[in-house]
Amino acid sequence: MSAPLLSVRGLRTVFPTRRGPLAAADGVDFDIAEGEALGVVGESGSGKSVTFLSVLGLVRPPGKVERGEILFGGRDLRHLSPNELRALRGRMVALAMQDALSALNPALTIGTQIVETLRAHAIPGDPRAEAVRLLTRVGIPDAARRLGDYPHQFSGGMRQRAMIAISLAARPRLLVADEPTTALDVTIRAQVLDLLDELRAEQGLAVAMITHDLAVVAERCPRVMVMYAGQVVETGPTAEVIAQPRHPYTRGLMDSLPRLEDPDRPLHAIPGQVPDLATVDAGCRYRNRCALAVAACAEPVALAPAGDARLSRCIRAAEVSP
Amino acid sequence: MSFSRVLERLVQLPIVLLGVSVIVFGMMALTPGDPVEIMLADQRATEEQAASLRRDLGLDRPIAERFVVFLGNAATGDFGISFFHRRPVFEVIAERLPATIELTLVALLVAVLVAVPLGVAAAVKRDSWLDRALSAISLFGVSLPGFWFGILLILLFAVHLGWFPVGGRIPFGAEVPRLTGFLLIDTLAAGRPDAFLRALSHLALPAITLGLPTAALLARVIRSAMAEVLATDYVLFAEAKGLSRRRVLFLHALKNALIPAVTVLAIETGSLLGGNMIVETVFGWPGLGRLVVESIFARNYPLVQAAVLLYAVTYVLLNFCADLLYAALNPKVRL
Amino acid sequence: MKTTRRKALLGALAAPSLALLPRASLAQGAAREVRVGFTQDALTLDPANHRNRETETIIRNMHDGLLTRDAQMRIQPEIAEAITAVDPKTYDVRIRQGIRFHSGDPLTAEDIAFNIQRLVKPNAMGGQTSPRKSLLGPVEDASVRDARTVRLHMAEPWALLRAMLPFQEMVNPRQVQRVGQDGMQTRPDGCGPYKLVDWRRGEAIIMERFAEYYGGSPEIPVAGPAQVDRVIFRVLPENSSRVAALLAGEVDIINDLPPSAMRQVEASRNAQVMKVNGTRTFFVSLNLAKKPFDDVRVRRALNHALDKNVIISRVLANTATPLRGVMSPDAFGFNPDLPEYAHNLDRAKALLAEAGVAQGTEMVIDTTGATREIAEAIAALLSRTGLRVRAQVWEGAVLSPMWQNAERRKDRDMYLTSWGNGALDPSDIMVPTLKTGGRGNSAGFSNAEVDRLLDAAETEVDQEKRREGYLRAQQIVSEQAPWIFLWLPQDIYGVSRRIAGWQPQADSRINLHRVRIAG
Amino acid sequence: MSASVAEPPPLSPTALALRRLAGNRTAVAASLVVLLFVLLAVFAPWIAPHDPADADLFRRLCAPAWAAENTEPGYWLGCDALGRDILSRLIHGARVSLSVAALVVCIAAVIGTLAGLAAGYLRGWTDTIVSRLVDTLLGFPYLVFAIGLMAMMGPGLHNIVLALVLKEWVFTCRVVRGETLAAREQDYVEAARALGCTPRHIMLREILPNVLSPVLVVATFRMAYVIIMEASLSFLGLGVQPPMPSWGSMVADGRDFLVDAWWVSTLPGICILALVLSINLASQGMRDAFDPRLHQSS
Repeated sequence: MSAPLLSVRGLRTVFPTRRGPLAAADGVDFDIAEGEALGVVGESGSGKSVTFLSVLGLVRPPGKVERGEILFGGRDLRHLSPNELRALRGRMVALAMQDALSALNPALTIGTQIVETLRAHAIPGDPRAEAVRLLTRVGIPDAARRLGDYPHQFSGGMRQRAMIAISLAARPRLLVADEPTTALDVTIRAQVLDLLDELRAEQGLAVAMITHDLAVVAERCPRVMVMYAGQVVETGPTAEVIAQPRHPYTRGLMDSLPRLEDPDRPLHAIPGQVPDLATVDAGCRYRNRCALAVAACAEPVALAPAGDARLSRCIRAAEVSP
Repeated sequence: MSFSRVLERLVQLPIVLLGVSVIVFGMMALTPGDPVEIMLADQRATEEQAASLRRDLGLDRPIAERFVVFLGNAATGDFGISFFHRRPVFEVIAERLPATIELTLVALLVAVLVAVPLGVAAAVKRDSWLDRALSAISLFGVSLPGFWFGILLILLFAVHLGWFPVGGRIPFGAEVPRLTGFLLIDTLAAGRPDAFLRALSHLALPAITLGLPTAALLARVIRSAMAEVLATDYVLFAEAKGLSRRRVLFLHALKNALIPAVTVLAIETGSLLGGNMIVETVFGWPGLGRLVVESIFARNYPLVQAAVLLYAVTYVLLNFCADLLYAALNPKVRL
Repeated sequence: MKTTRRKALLGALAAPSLALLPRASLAQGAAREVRVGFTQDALTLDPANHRNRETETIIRNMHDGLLTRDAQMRIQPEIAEAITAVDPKTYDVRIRQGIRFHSGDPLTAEDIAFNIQRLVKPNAMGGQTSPRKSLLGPVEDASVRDARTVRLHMAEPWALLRAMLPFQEMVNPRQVQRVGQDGMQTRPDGCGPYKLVDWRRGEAIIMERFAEYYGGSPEIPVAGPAQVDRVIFRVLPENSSRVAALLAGEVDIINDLPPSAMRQVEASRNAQVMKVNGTRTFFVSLNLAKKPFDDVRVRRALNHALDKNVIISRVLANTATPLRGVMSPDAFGFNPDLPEYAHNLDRAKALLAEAGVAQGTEMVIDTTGATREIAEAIAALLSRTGLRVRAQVWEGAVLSPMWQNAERRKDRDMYLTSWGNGALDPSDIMVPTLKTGGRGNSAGFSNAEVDRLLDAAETEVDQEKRREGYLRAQQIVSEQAPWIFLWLPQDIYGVSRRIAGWQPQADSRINLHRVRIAG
Repeated sequence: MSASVAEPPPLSPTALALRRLAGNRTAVAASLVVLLFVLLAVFAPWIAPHDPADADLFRRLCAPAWAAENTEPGYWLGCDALGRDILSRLIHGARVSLSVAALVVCIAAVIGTLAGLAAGYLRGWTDTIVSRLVDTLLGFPYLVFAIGLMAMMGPGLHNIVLALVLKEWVFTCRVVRGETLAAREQDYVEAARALGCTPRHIMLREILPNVLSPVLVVATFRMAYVIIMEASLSFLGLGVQPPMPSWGSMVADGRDFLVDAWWVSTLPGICILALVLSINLASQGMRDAFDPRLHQSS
């Protein structure tokens, strides 16, 4: 396999709070290959968004990236000057957000918001024509006329498509999609996900699909990464992880989801709450809710191999029942 | 802002004007002291002379009749004769109005030039020393009594340092033919840059005194609006698109942050126009504000009534503009 | 800041402002120009359509009158060469020849008759009666006797004619036709030494030299057209601005120089202080109709109690002349040997005790904002007798009508006020303020003997007999002491050393007919 | 599973707000300064070193103690144009400013609250009348309104209070009407109406308690404005009658002596600034504590 497009090692992003520094992402390691679609799953507050914001260098002060290596195309983004990082954003790594209505500037037309991206990265060709092409490509009818419209004049689905068009305007190589379809109703959701797959295949685009919806990951992402309390707890090929979870938390996640093929199966919620990240200790952070918890879990647990192309942060990974 | 709201505003104007004219007429009528007495104060006018003057000015008729006559004339734009200048009130006001408008506009300019950069800087560097400094300055701005601050500026910058003239609108050797009554325009129209600078130096201290409280209020509004906008998704998205910091700040963020600021500015213009008599008195500024105060003391009823109606109209219209501007700037609100 | 350093600073203050504005003084040098920092703008430029001293001061430089007054207040001929009495009710005025209006029209006897009629006839001024009608007393008409003579007709003999004519200025009747009554407000056409260039309301009135000026009154030296090219009356109502403008060389003459700023002007190198006895008598009117002021001992006690010299020296910085009576020392018929109420606190307390006025009795001095500081100073000084005296501030528009009406002033105590005497003749001040029922008689003073003397003097032609009557009347008034006699403020002007040929005048006129650039 | 720790008794919203206010150091400091002024005003006669009305022309414009010459022993802040002790007049001046401000703001708050409640709850013609009156008064420039009234009634403390109250009630009324309109739709009002409570009861017992905190916040902000307005009126000569000193008139009196005796005008100005600044700081603290979302009224 060629060198990964994005490789993150030991990423630690901290937010100072009155109760002490809170590590929203603590020791996160993962890779994304060229053109790959990686699913990133976890409850809200598990650090999925913060991780990728750290990659983009968009962590809002007073939060900051304390430690870690972010290699993109071989270069460590943390050593780049602000200008170099800025030139890279949108050109190399792009962001797509959950609700296009809040992601698009209400006071500017869609056309302006596309053209400015093209201009920012000096994309050759007539920006307006390119804008029309992009909008048409994402399936917006009569794109030329719609350039002058404002975001609130688009329907939910159309707006989401427009945003994706804007994100991909500068032909990035990695798209960070932060809950791209959560705000959409089901019918539109499938269309947008299909669009993403088409664009991925067409442009060799890598996608990091951040979602709390396991179904989306199962369907669209060959590989998945599960995060809990700021740490990566399990990664591996999606089918295998679903069939054979190697971490109690992933197991818990599976149990709390209805199954199409077994509709009347009882659902089990995971007891207890996520620990307070400001006061958490070095041991496994899931142990206060884990059925398999033992004394040894209090010791720091590394993300260790657990089978072919599979990693797990649990010393009893093998004993997790399917 | 739906059409019915526009209609409601337009209906509101005559009611407010009627209300204001009733109040000001009542106030003037009930005020003791007889303008004719003041005009003939210590001269040797005979009683008969005073009576004929009272007849000329129509003061001998009962209040109710005078009010009806006043309303009738006001509707047609005739506001009667100014007792002291013995000239149509409209003419006297028209002469003094440009001075007040020019001072108010320059004061607003001062306010905006101070408030926007300060507000944005404080929002960008939240809770920094700059942010705390801004909130301290803006509190000072709102707490300063205008008349005292004006006197202090005169004492410091005009009397002791001599950097600025003490009062008045234009120094000598800088007279220019009156075109619009706005000195900054007339001096330029007359091709006199030196006169323009001298007029500007005369405007400086009064405009700062008048503009500071507005700057304080505006800076605070911009700071909180800007802080709100900077935390939004679309600013994050704009940065994620790789736009330059300047473009993100001044186009994406500021454009949305200015919406509340513009409405505050429109309303402030109304209160500035109506409230600068103190600054005009302290700086000897020949504006409408000072004229109104003098007219109240001299019981020059027609002039006071006309001026107050003028203020009321401007105030209501400016509030109306504030709504229009809010709608125009904010595409989400369909006009 | 130590005073010595303060003086250095002041000297320094004058220097930089001068240095900062070299262009201004240079510009002045080029065009011979005189600027007046004036307290108020003119209300109108039509000499017949106002009752305002400041307006007349400005108008007087563009319009001459039949007679005028020189710096020593002596009445001098101007447009009229001579005025002779044909009989006690008729006077003939011989008109000087060769006088031209600014528009070039020659001045004729018909013009003078028109002016007199415009002033005295009812509704003769554009459908309204001129507010200056009563300043010409019983004069009721004027007719043309020949090309050089106008005859004035009066309803009854009037000794004040010559003293009051300087208050009226002549306009060009053809201008009245051309621009109409409204136009006269802003487009004057007089025959004075300067003609109007521009009137910027509330800011300044700019006049320029009238080359064909007939020269004005020959008795006022160096007759001839004006010796400067431009004169500007600059409106600076704010004391501090006026003073700073003078020190900065922006203006050459300022009126109403506040006493507190005199030291500052004297300390400066480029300006000096000029003072002249005013014509406005200040007094505290006592309400004779109310206890305890009906008792003459109380009134005399109050006069003794007030140490007016400390007010004159400390508050007015020696810019007023103490008075024992009502008349100004410069006026006709002034009585120099009236009894003096010297400051004597014990005498005052004794008189008060004798009159049965209890300690701590409350008394109020009514005043307006303008004279508030003086009123509070007087109240403080009078309180030293054990009375509790305080000042109460009213608006002028409320106060003067109240004190002119016996009914409305019945429960008031004292009233700090003043009365002007522009004609410097007892008839002009004693009749309104001390004759029974006079318009200015706020004290409600009524003395049969004084009334008889004043009435006699009104129609007496022999000046010596008039003087005798007035001396006796002043004697009675001083003994009855209806007022606390105060002082006669001096008009204080700040004058730049740059100009010469001008002096302040008691009637507060600033006539720039003879002014020139010094050196 | 972890037992929940015994929660302290639930605090009433006001108590909670007060605790938040106490946490805000600047607001507390400002409130102390305001308290100091109040004490000065209340105990003025005993604190002031001299009788504020005692004039002696020989002490005219004597310099403050720190000046090198022309000083007068015992008159630390110097004397005014009539030789009266400036320090004593400043202390008594506090009495005028605070009493006017307190009176105006309280009366205006009561009137404004009642009018706002009526307009907000009863709607219909009461609302139109009140709203039109509010619009009209807002359309009237504040200073001209006050000067006109003062000219009508003549200078004096009670006249100033009346003149300012006639305009000030508008600000409380506007806020209360807004809050009442919102409260009217709440369920607890709906419930009260369902229980057959009389409108008067609903307004005074149900809605009023919820409206008090914004009224309090508006009142404190308006207090700062009223103090400046009273000083401005005194500056124009329409203030309280002598010998009662008002900071505004003291500034006006000192205007002609700016060059020689700058302190006569400057010191009262500093007092006005200090009092108004601390009131603003305290009210900002109060607003953040009581009602963070309330936009600071005009």
